[in-house]
Amino acid sequence: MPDFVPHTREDMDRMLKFLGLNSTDELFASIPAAIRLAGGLDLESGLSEADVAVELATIGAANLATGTGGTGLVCFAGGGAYDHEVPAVTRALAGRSEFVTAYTPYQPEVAQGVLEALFEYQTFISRISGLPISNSSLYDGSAALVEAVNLAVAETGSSRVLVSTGIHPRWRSVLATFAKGTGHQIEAVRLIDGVTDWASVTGNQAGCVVVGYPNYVGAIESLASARSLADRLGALLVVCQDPVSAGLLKSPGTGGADVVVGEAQAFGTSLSFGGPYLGFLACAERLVRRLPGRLVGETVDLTGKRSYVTTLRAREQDIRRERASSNVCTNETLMAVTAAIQLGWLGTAGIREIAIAGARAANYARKRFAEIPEIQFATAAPMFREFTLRLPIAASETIDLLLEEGYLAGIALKEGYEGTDLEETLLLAFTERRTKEEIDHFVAAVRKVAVR
Amino acid sequence: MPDFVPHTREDMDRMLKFLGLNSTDELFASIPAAIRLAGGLDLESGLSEADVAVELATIGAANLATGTGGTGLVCFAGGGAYDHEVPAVTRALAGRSEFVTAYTPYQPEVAQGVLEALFEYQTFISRISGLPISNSSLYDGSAALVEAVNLAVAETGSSRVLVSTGIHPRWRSVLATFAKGTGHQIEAVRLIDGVTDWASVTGNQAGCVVVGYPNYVGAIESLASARSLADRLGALLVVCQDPVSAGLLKSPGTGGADVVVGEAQAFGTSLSFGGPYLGFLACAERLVRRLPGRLVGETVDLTGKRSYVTTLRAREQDIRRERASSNVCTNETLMAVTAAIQLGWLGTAGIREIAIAGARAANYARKRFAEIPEIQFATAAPMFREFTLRLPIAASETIDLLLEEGYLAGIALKEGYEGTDLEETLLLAFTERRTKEEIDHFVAAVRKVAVR
Amino acid sequence: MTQPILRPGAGRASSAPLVGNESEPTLFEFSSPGRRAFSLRTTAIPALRADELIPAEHLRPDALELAEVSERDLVGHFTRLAHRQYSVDLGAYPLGSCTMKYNPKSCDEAAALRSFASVHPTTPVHAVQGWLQVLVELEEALCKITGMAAATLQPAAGAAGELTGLLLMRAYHEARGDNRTRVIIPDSAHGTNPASVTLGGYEVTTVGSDGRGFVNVDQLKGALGPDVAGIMLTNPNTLGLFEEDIVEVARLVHEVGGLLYYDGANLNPILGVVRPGDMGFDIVHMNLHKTFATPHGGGGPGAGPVAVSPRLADYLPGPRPVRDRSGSVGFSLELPPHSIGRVHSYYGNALVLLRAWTYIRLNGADGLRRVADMAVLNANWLRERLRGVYDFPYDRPVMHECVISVSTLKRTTGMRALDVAKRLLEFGFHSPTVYFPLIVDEALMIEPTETESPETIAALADALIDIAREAEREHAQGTQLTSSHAPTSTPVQRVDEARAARRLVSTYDARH
Amino acid sequence: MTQPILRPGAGRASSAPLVGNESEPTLFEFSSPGRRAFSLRTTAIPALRADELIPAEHLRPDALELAEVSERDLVGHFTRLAHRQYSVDLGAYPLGSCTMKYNPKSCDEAAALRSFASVHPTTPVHAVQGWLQVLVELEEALCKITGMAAATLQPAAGAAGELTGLLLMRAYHEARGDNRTRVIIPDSAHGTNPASVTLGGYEVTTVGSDGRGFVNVDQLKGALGPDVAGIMLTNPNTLGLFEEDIVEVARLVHEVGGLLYYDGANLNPILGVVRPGDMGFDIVHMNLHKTFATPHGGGGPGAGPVAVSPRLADYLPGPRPVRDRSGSVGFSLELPPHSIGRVHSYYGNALVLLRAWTYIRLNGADGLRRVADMAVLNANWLRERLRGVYDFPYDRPVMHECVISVSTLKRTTGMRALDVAKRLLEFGFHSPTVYFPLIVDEALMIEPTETESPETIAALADALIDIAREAEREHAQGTQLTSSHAPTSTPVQRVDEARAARRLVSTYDARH
Ligand SMILES: Cc1ncc(COP(=O)(O)O)c(C=O)c1O
Ligand SMILES: Cc1ncc(COP(=O)(O)O)c(C=O)c1O
Repeated sequence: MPDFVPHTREDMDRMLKFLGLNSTDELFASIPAAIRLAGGLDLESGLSEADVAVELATIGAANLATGTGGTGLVCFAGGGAYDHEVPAVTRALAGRSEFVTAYTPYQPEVAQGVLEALFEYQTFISRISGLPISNSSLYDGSAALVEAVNLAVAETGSSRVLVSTGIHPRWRSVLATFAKGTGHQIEAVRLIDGVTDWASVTGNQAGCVVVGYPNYVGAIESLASARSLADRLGALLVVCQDPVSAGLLKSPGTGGADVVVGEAQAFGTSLSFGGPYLGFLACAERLVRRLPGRLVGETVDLTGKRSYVTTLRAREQDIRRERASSNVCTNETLMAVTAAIQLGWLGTAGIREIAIAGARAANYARKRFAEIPEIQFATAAPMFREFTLRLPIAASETIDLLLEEGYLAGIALKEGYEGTDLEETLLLAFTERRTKEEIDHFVAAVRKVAVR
Repeated sequence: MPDFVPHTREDMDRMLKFLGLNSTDELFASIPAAIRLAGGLDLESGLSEADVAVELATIGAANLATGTGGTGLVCFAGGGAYDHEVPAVTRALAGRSEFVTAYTPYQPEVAQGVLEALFEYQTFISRISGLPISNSSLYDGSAALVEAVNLAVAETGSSRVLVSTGIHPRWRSVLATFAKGTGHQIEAVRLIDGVTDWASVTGNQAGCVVVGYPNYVGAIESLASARSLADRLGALLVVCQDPVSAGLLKSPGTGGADVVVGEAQAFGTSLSFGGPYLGFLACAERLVRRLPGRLVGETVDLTGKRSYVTTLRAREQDIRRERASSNVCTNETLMAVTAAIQLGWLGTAGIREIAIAGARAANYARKRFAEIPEIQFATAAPMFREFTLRLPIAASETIDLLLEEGYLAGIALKEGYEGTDLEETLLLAFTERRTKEEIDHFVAAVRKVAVR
Repeated sequence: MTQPILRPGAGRASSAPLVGNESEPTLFEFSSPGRRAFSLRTTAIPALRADELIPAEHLRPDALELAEVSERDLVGHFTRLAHRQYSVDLGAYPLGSCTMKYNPKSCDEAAALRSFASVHPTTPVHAVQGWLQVLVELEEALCKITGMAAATLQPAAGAAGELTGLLLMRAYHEARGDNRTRVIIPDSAHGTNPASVTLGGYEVTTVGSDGRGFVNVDQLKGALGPDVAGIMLTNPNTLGLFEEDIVEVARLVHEVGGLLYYDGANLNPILGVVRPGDMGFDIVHMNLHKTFATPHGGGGPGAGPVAVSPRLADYLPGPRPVRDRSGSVGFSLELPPHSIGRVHSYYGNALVLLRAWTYIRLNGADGLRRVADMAVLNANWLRERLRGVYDFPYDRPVMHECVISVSTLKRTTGMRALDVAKRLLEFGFHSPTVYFPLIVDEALMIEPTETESPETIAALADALIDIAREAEREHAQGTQLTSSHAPTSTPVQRVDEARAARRLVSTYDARH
Repeated sequence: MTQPILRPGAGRASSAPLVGNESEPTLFEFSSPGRRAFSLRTTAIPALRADELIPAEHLRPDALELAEVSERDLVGHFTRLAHRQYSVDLGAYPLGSCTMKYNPKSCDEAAALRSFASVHPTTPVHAVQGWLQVLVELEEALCKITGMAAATLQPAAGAAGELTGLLLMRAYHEARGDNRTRVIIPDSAHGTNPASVTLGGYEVTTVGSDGRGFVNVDQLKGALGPDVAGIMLTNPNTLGLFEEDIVEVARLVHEVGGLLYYDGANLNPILGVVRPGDMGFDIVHMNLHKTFATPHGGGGPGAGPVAVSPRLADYLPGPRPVRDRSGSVGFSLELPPHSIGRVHSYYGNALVLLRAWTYIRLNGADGLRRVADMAVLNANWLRERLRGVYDFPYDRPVMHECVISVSTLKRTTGMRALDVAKRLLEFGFHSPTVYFPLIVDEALMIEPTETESPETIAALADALIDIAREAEREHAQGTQLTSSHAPTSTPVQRVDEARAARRLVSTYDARH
């Protein structure tokens, strides 16, 4: 068993003696004997690092990981979790122990590294969202959405929340769960041909309107119509953005969003079985005092040297307690630093390149699928890099069958689409990592299993 | 194609203009036109990082790497290249870019990191070898042997070199190659039952006597007899030590060695298909001015603060040129730093533990093999953690057959043992990474393929 | 030292922190049009123009400008930033309530394993049996450690765990038609507790501490009633003291039908010693990123699983990984009958959970108990060395951390807790947590953790003593306290926090 | 800054370089009996005692004492050491003749691939086809780059390559019964060249340089004769100048039956521009660790392949990987008919070779040519900015590096090349190579490499100019030169080299 505790027997004895104690048990004298654990934990004994590595290799072999031809499943699944390129340089820099083993930058004098990286992250997110203020991370896309809705409700005083069904169905689930505490009234607004039917909304007030851009089923929604609905209802417009799309599409900020949130796993974080990911949240200047989470600001030190520090701290739970704008404390800083590195790697040309490469791959695949008469597209709305297919067999069955062919063949729409025409359609996503050869073989494989 | 050169078109133009040039071709005006390469290099175009990663994964799949059950070949091969435990901490620390991307510590003011780590490495090697002086690395075991022999010849003035056949056969080959330049007369001294037959040596002078400890075929040689031969011949005693054995065996320094050399790959360096490895060389105090390679010494800075610096530099090629003690310049510093980390991880208890674990595994396997009447041991000499088997079929065939069973079944003795009774015997090596289960299955597999 | 005479443009080059204390320019200042670091796979897909792919009205008219730097400058920049960042790997980090222990490097390698890290979260259940095994085994281990019946691994951090726990409390009461409105919290509680209570739709009732530093049981009795949904307690509390009346407190809360919530953010001192379940708690959240080997990453990620007693198990978030009962696969997903729903898009912060699994496997029962023993020994040993130098507001043996006060020194010398913290940086240690818990004046909350050696703890104590003596000496001499303007040897000196808030510049674009 | 008052014992704790400039104690000073970091596999092998395994007379009587530290202290120690170490990743490193370029991080990942890194070197040929493919393809690429016929990848560094090349030279001559005794080397040669010549069993004949900085052809003619085995040249030479008379030199040497050896340690400037083979060279060694993406590792490892013209191919070390002609496997091993034998135990520094293969794949023909173009552009641009400030001893356009001199400044101000180098550290740059080549007085040999941006080069030039101006100003004012005792802001100041040699302490044990 490895021992991560340095104390030798002599150390222990010497220290106990200094404290006037005879045993470590006496350290716990303040704990009533009746409730102390007799007999120790019911866990196995510790194993060596090598033993655990062998064990993990065995357990890991029972997972089908994504990869490129031969090395893993070729991934056509997305839905907020994308198979993007992560270069060695991102791994090397984000893995530096100074970033990995630091705490929240409470002492700016010795935390300029993390602070400046977060300042850069905030700048990137501000540009991507088209809004001037970005916090320095939230848990993931769903958490960012929840925070945005809380912010909007607090700002408008109205707890009516209109959520497009084009929002990630699991994020809608999470929103519904937390609404049980806050008491927000969440109303789902249906999709017609992949696009939100805002016209179906009645009433004349609301706290916020939430739309996806592009939405979960791949369609590029009109922000203008969401904006005018929000205006009519006195609501804030919250846009859930696929941040990769910003390489090609107008930014939600210019489209009238008050708050932009989303999942930024695409920027340097591995698929990770769903976490840790990176929620981002940007907002208009006037909303900054309601911003959830940490915010880094530029300032100077005693000598006038440029420095960074967490700022507007009075919003936060440790100071404002029950009246804080959010309860968030630990966030996803390391992923935000990772994103800053990855966005630095991509740069101006790279973000456009991965955006257009995804769009081209989707466009190419769509043309190939269009050649198969038995397969239909579930929507005709303009898309960015995702689309949905209606197949002769259920989407979930298709996915199971294609695992054996070496593909993660997308996501079967179910949860959140029960009873709609999208149920059991197959949502496909494309990134710059998909090649023509992979797509050609994939289309053939889909035909083989689904068209019988 | 990735571009590791930062210059933009505008940068280039601006810089060329400053130089009064119109094109980059003009930078090369001093190269006679007749010999300039027309048409560029006959190589393919560059590929992206991702493309190359995919290609390397494919090429790598054509290698059978070592590993533990299921993940690779279970390794019973040694012969200077051992499958020892390398913990995550060694990889993490030795991989720090400050160590990896530094040059030789020419400016000690900004190189205390590498210098202090090498000082620690030298201390470790000195204790392992039992001699007071260690240099800060050589290419590998064979290079260290060559340097030791050169040192001994220079010191004694005699170029007669007596080398036990128990020395690594490939190191003997390398020694023979370089002797063509130096003109040393290398004489091989035969083994009898695995142990050097020093009695067969005639004559009354020599420059050095070279013995393995333990030797290549696993036997623990008597240093006393080698020492008395050296004394008789006025030669230096050079011992090739398996440094792992120092956890259990007497150090060669106390056994009378003047110079101790060896391969220290065992301390934190992966098998690496044979390189880069780590040659070490330690010597007696009186020989320090003949020491090949860099040496780090302790000193103080202007303010009296403890500091480290490369020292006795006048031995080296950049200062002494054709009269230098060696031509070595670039060495294996990163592996020496790795070894310092790994030896820090092992510590006093760990070095003993890996030594005895290897010895126990070898002992256990030997007992298991002893149960198979068709299999004999090639020598009866006391062993540390390696021994040789004589099988009903050739060792090389055994190895080929066992690859398919998931084993790297040792090394077939050929080169360097032609015509001896050891030819086509199987040399097996054991480390702390071999389990009882692996050995049991291995013995059964050997019986299956070799005893028919 | 003589300051090198750097020209303005030189900031764009490679000023290294090792050999100077210049600011590191932002990535944007390194940017030069056309420079690039990225390269992508060769796909052979037809290179259609953007307007052939997407209707022109959706396309952005301009480029999205990020930064244009070479891989070399990217590496130089972030390496130099890293050299401006203190971290556990560099030295002791005794931030109270943060458990900044050393985390084994093998856990980093576990989290980097491709067979875990490259798995898409929607991969069908039968293709992620390895992952589900890890999650189920971790849940089981956490239940054994806390003495609870079942757990959810979904919450992404402690605060998310708290809110999840409060929603479980709410679901439990609502299921019995019981509409309760208040949750009790002691005044020493961590800030996330009251913030979570509000988000859980409850009102906070604060109870004070008694002279011993424990929940004031009399005040508690007064605060309890049929409208109390529950109480949130940290035990050991944020003073580092074990709530000795816990059994009584549990009885009182349960008597009025309330539930007991255990803020287990700092589980270090109770590992194998005592279990929240045995204290009477119904709900426990844990910060795996403190106790179980996830380095803090400069502020995250974390993982805040919530374990519950049997009567709350049916409300847990779901779907959740379980040992399959059908027998066709080893592990499957199950939605608890009265689940409150999802609190995370997928399974929680999976790679953090994998680290925790690995850490528990490495340590085992004995190792975890040793963590508790030495964490508590270190804290008490450190504290005892400071006796007579700093104030001990609640002077009792502590658990994993101690809270001392600079009150007297402030009165006698003018030195504040903040000054001590800042001065300590120059001795090569990170500062303790300052001004928390709120009930201690000029508080320094020190958590040495079990991974620091006695030599390190002794040096830390010596440094704190030196700082006190220095202030006394300087005050006696009538000179300005060194600590009042420390640190001066750090990459930057004390920063102007007020200015940062007054003139908010939170992006590079806002700078101009 | 005010120095923190550290007690002696505090050195054992976590003093961090970020926040102080204390020495870092050695690992031995952190050692405490019984502490440990290691853990090993559970093997279930009977735990016999040492004397049951090995005859007692061979067993050491005492324990081999290394150090006894926790994993935490190990990490703290080496992380703090790393923070005392300048590196390319931190900033520009313009050491002449060392090609301290930035190396792509993807090459690090290539070298860490288990399918390459975990292969035992004695694994049978048919089970290492991937490795052999890489080696053969690399050999082919290097031959194309140098214009040679075949190569050995065995030599572990440049110096080993030189000696290998000289043994090839010897074998070639000896095969023709031709016993030659001398090898010619210019006075500007790198120190390894003469040292290797001696080890190759030859005598060194030095020829001087002419006024242009080139090999003095007249002297060369005088030195040539039938006893000359060959000449070793660096081209561009160590002044950074291309030997314009190379074709004539080659003719002269070949005329007397000698061979031309090309020291290709610095191949950067000729990639895709000109090939040693086309210049008339017979033998070329390359330093893959300079040109082809192996970071220097603080002094190694490297790889020094040697490529040769057709007439020398049969003498190459072996066995060597080749494309198999039998067809049963793709690649096999072959011993050249007149092989000089092994110069390395296995295949050379294989993981370094894999990095080089990767780097060449990434760059391709165009990328490599761009390396040459920008390496040369940077060197010339830098040099031109320094005109008038430093001396230009051989004032001609240079290739990848330039050698300037501090001669005049030394005369006028007293500042030496060493002072400039030391002062430059405080500007955030590593120093150039000093006092080499030997034929230039007060030499600074500067190689910016292609991976540094113009902004960085400009800042470097500015710093060098500032240093000169500072010295002039200070000299005029009659004050002590700042550069004469620089650097003062580094982890240590100028060290006492004489003392290190006088009182040799090269191990911790020698300290006492
Ligand atoms: C006592 C206590 N409770 C709750 C939390 C909140 O946990 P987290 O930061 O993971 O949200 C913390 C950590 O900061 C804490 O120390
Ligand atoms: C010109 C020249 N030749 C030879 C060498 C020797 O190469 P190595 O250090 O790899 O032995 C070097 C490198 O230092 C060099 O610069």
